[in-house]
Amino acid sequence: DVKIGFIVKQPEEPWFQDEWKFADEAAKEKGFTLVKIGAEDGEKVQSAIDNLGAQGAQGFIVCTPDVKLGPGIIAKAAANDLKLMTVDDRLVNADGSPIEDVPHMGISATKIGEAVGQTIVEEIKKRGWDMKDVGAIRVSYDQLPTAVDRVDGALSVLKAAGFPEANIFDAPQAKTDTEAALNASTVVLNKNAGIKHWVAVGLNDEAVLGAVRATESVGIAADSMIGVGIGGADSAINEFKKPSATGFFGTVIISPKRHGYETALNMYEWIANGKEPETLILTAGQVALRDNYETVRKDLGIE
Amino acid sequence: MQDFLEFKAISKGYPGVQALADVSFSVKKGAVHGLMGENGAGKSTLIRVLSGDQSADTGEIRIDGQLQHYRSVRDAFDAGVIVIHQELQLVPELTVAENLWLGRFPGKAGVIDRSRLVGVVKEKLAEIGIDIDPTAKVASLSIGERQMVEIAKAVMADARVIALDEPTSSLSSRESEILFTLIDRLRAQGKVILYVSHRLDEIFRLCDSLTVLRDGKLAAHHPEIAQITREQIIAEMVGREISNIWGFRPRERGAVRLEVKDLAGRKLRTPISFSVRQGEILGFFGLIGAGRSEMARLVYGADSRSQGTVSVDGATVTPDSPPHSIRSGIVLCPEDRKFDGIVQGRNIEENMAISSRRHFSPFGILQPKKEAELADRFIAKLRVRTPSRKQEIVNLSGGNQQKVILGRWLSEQGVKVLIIDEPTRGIDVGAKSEIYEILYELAGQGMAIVVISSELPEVMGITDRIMVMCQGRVAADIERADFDERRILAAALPDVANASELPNQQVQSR
Amino acid sequence: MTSLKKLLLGEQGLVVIFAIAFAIVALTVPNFLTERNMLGLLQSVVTIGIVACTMMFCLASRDFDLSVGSTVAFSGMVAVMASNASGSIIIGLLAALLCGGAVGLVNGVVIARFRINALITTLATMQIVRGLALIASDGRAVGINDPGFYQLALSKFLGIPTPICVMAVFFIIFGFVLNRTVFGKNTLAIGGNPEASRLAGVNVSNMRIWIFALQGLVCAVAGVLLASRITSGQPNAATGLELSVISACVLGGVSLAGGRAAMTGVIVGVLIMGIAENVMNLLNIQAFYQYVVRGLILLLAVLLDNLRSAAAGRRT
Amino acid sequence: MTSLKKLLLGEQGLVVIFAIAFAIVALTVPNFLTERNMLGLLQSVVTIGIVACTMMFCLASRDFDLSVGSTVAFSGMVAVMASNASGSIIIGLLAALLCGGAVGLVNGVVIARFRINALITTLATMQIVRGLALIASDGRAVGINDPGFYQLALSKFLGIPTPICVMAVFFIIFGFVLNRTVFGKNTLAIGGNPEASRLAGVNVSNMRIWIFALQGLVCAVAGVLLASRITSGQPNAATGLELSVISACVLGGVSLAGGRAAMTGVIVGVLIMGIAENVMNLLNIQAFYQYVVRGLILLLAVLLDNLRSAAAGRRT
Ligand SMILES: Nc1ncnc2c1ncn2[C@@H]1O[C@H](COP(=O)(O)OP(=O)(O)OP(=O)(O)O)[C@@H](O)[C@H]1O
Ligand SMILES: Nc1ncnc2c1ncn2[C@@H]1O[C@H](COP(=O)(O)OP(=O)(O)OP(=O)(O)O)[C@@H](O)[C@H]1O
Ligand SMILES: [Mg+2]
Ligand SMILES: [Mg+2]
Repeated sequence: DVKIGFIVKQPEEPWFQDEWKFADEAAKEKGFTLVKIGAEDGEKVQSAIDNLGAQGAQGFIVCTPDVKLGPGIIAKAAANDLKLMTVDDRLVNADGSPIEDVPHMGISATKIGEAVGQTIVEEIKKRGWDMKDVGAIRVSYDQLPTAVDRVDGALSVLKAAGFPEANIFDAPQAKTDTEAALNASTVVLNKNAGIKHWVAVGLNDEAVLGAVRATESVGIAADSMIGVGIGGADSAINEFKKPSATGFFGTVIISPKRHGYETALNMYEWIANGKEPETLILTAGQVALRDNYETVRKDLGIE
Repeated sequence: MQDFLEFKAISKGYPGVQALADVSFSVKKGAVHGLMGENGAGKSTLIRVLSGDQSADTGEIRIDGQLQHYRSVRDAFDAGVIVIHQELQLVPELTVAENLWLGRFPGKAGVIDRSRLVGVVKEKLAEIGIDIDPTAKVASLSIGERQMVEIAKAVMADARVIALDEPTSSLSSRESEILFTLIDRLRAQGKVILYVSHRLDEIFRLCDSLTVLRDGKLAAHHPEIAQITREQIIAEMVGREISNIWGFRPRERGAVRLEVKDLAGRKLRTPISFSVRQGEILGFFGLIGAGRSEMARLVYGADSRSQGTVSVDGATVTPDSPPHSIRSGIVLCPEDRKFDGIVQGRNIEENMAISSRRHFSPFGILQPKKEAELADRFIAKLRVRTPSRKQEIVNLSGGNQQKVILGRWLSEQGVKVLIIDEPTRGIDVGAKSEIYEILYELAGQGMAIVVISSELPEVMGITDRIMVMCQGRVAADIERADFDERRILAAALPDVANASELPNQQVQSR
Repeated sequence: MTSLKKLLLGEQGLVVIFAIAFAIVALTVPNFLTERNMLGLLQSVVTIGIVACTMMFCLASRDFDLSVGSTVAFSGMVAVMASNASGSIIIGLLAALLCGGAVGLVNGVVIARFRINALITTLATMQIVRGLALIASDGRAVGINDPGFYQLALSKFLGIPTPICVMAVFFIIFGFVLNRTVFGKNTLAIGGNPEASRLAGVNVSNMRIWIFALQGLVCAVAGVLLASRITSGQPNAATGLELSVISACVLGGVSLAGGRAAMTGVIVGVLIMGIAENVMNLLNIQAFYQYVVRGLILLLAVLLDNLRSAAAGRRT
Repeated sequence: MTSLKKLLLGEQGLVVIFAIAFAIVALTVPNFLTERNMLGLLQSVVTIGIVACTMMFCLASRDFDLSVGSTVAFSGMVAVMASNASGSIIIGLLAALLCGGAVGLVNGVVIARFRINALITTLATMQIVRGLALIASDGRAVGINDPGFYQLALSKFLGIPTPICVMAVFFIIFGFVLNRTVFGKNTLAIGGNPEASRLAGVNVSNMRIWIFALQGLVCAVAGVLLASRITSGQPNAATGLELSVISACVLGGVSLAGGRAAMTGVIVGVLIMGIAENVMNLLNIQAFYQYVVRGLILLLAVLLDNLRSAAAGRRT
């Protein structure tokens, strides 16, 4: 019988919970065993792979805590005679070039960021704000490369649309939770009390939410704030469900369904029927707003 | 008068030790009852059982005819029992007043009544003649003062039974007198007092009746103290006769070994100079707070010096730190065994070998056999009562701990100067004479020995020369031929008129 | 000693040093001393400040609590879920207090009755409680249905946001409890010398249980306020809170060896932590350098305090 | 006492309990007792195991080191960057040892000479060193150029992967140092009573500096092995390592109050941590429940050990 491992970097995150959930669906359909392991750092990934090998799994899918772990993961997988696929984040070599021969399904962090930026730019124009009067909060968590790529992607679109660089303010989070983002954003808002309109970008929904909460606490009205998050899980949906609109304007939903279900299925096919998966599948994020998030989610096959 | 406090067939065992075995005796109301015995005989254990801190394996306690079933210290307190333990039980971070009220703070609804807190303590301290500020933090007091605070606990609560476990071991004669007057007063009020001490003088001075314990068993019970002699008690305790505890033997004195010149430090501002010859035993006497321990710590380098030099056999010891002193041949056996002496969590063997092991550990690698030999030798020599050398030191009785610390320094090699601060604090008569023997032997080999003691008979009994300290200065330097109790005491007592003119008063700087 | 030196090195030395540092920052950092920034700063330390009140007791009694972060997250979750389910904010609040208190009680009982090392026990409950929070919510943030709940954090009292007021009230209450009540003195006594306290008839194990239970309750309050501020219960909230709170306390002169604590010190410690973050963000210091600066400030603050107590000749 | 009871509650009780638990796990959990799994398990505890060796000394001398995780990450980074730059693995190794040792030395000097609380000092260096690692690498992992570097981790000695051998050698060395050398005995003495040890001629502050410096060096070794295993230097590696290592030590009977430590205990503690993780993954326990189980195992292990020492009548 077939046994497939699914290793993710942040098991507590709703995103990975969903990936696992959809992978489980595939397992039920095809009747294979799915072993889910959380591995927060390089060392844990190593032991997780050993563990899978010991259990007699034939292959595994991994979302690595760091793309530079590539050579190590490949070596470990080979040592344990396991087939390897990656999801979300693509492995790279020591020199930073992607490792092409490991099948990968993912979405580029920069692309997601750009979708965020695009949404914000459009909404600024719609509201008729002058870019010079708008401040941007960059809720940053720079020790996480994905976070840097996402945020920079968003800001590059803003800048290209003529957003003045001087109006972008860094709000470094000490941790990746809402409270930290809230505290950091509050400082930015208080430092620039003169600016009336704000936009916010961040690593995920929680980070942008922090910025939105900060505007509320200093008394900036919801229609003077455009926050666009990334993720589209419950944190974002809770915002949309609130009786009146908040500064949390929208979110870029990325679908855990394909990432979870399809990768698991492909791995199964590879093991059971020797059908090699495509080496690169890129999925897209979709923007969801307060009034259309339910349809977007249905489109993506979530719920 | 009837028996007020009764112990019936009390037994208590620890792993490897039967601390108490079938002990029964009783004490009358309004009596001070002495409790004696060698180190480890079970005195403190009996008192702990009385205080509710430990429960006896078998046996019962009756107070005023009533059987006591207490399970905690609190229950014992409610039954009218208060105990002053052998080791100081104070919280250094709290004030004197707070320590005295601890466990039963005055006030309503959990809010402390601060005026009563300080007021009552002030009254009681004044009443018994203790001059300590109730709002001072205990951490800022000297050991002697702490002991007085501990004793003040006895009068804070209105207890029926008061037990004192070696209360005078860190007191000098003046403070002891205060305690004795206090005990006389309590006796007059009809309290029952259990009094543990190794000092026979005190026992005869205070007690109405006496019990002697030996190896956890009742060795003798004397309802009337007037009918027995010292020799009899010693024999009952130790199981052999000791005719003369001091056993002083004069020796040849050689060249100067230890030379201290103009030594001063933060707690001892007046510079001190003295020297000790080979084979000489020099005594330091003084009241509590006279600065003897501070002097010793400065010589040893335990505290840093502000000026002065120390030299051994003409070679100056630098810098001033314990490892350097030890290498130059100076060792110090400290006075406060709990904080400066024993290493908790370690066994007897390790506590003894801690310093001397470097002599027989090539490249820092231990030789367990040699350590074991050393430990066994000194356990036997100092008569340490323990099931084995592997016993953790905290499980030893107070006096036995002191012996282990002594063993640590007596086993050190290449010692030229031995400074012992209160060498026999809490040590039984039998072991005391052994220790004096060892001191004479070491001196006979040419060592220079400095003995600090608050017991006048002891300093007069074993030293060749006495330096009397008073308020941080040397007040007198007396040769054995001129020893005179009154002269020594007079020198030790601060002259109030002169003292106010002194630039640096230890007492005020506190 | 000159009088300046006396002031600096005296009992209130930390406060004086802090006041000087505050004045320097206020004069040199633009936008620092504005009403908005001050309120923002105070709001950012609400969680740390509230939890530090009871952590002070915990440390003063020679204990240690690593589970506070998890408890804050868990009770925040419970408050949101219970109030969503029942439709009543009060019930949500009570449920949170109940859960927080229960966690604290379990900590206390395990530590005091079964005599298990506090570090290990609270490290274990830290994980267990975080696990429960994740299980209860399936790892997802839970939104608040009743807008009245987030008014808790947005409402003001005399112009000052409610969370800040709550923190101030806690400071006052626990300052009083520490210095003026039997509970406070017994806590210090237990920390200073557990053996002596026991022999004096203080019920040491009950005291410890109470302190932990109180800590749990206070964490619940902090958790409810946090949930209200971020308008949702988040199972991942407040990670690492324990170390921040303990640092704030130690900065404020609370001794890890027990027996020494003062409310003013803890307040100053909490503020130092908040100001450091705030100023670094105001000055736009890069994220990676912030780590270094944070560490240096921590070192500097204790170093100053140590110089002070060394000069005061206090035995440590 | 029957002889079974004696065995369980004796000095080696923890080891016996562990052996029983191991046997049960081996019999009930499929795939557990295979050579592959055993080697995988041992590799997974290499970092914790190596660092625990010196952490044991640190705790035994009544100190505390929170900076180990950062130091491991930092020295791993340094090793990779230096060997990439110089083209020589040896130079990378030396650079890592130098940096690790330097961090430890700074900790030691600040703690022992300036008498600053160890918790705060190492909390500060933990942040500073993590910051340095992030600054040096700009927050991104640095790949290894020379494949010889990852051979370090992949190579085998007598069929056993080198990292495991290194760990075993460390266990033996430090076990010997603790029990059979003056250094070890002095460490324990300092932990038991620092003042008494000082008066007994132990150079307490030098000893503490040495212990911290040693800890830094050992962290560097762990960092190099880790970098080699994960084939890159990662500035975010080994976060939270400090708590795992301290838990493993405390589980193994090392007293946080100082003065008590044993190498066998620490090894058992490390293995318990590793086995718990391993078995949970083998049994496919859900991530959220893993938190709870991890906490419960921690509690259970100390509880058992406590029952043992209570029965042995040891005074705590
Ligand atoms: N917790 C314990 N564990 C093991 N043995 C103990 C413990 N407490 C006391 N003992 C032993 O019980 C015996 C009696 O001790 P105790 O303290 O009562 O002696 P003591 O008569 O007070 O002696 P001293 O004059 O030295 O104070 C000693 O042998 C001691 O080692
Ligand atoms: N903890 C302390 N803090 C500040 N000063 C102290 C402290 N302990 C002692 N002193 C000072 O040192 C002086 C001497 O103290 P101490 O009572 O130990 O003297 P001593 O001569 O050794 O007496 P004894 O040996 O009988 O205890 C005191 O007068 C006091 O001023
Ligand atoms: Mg005794
Ligand atoms: Mg003295």
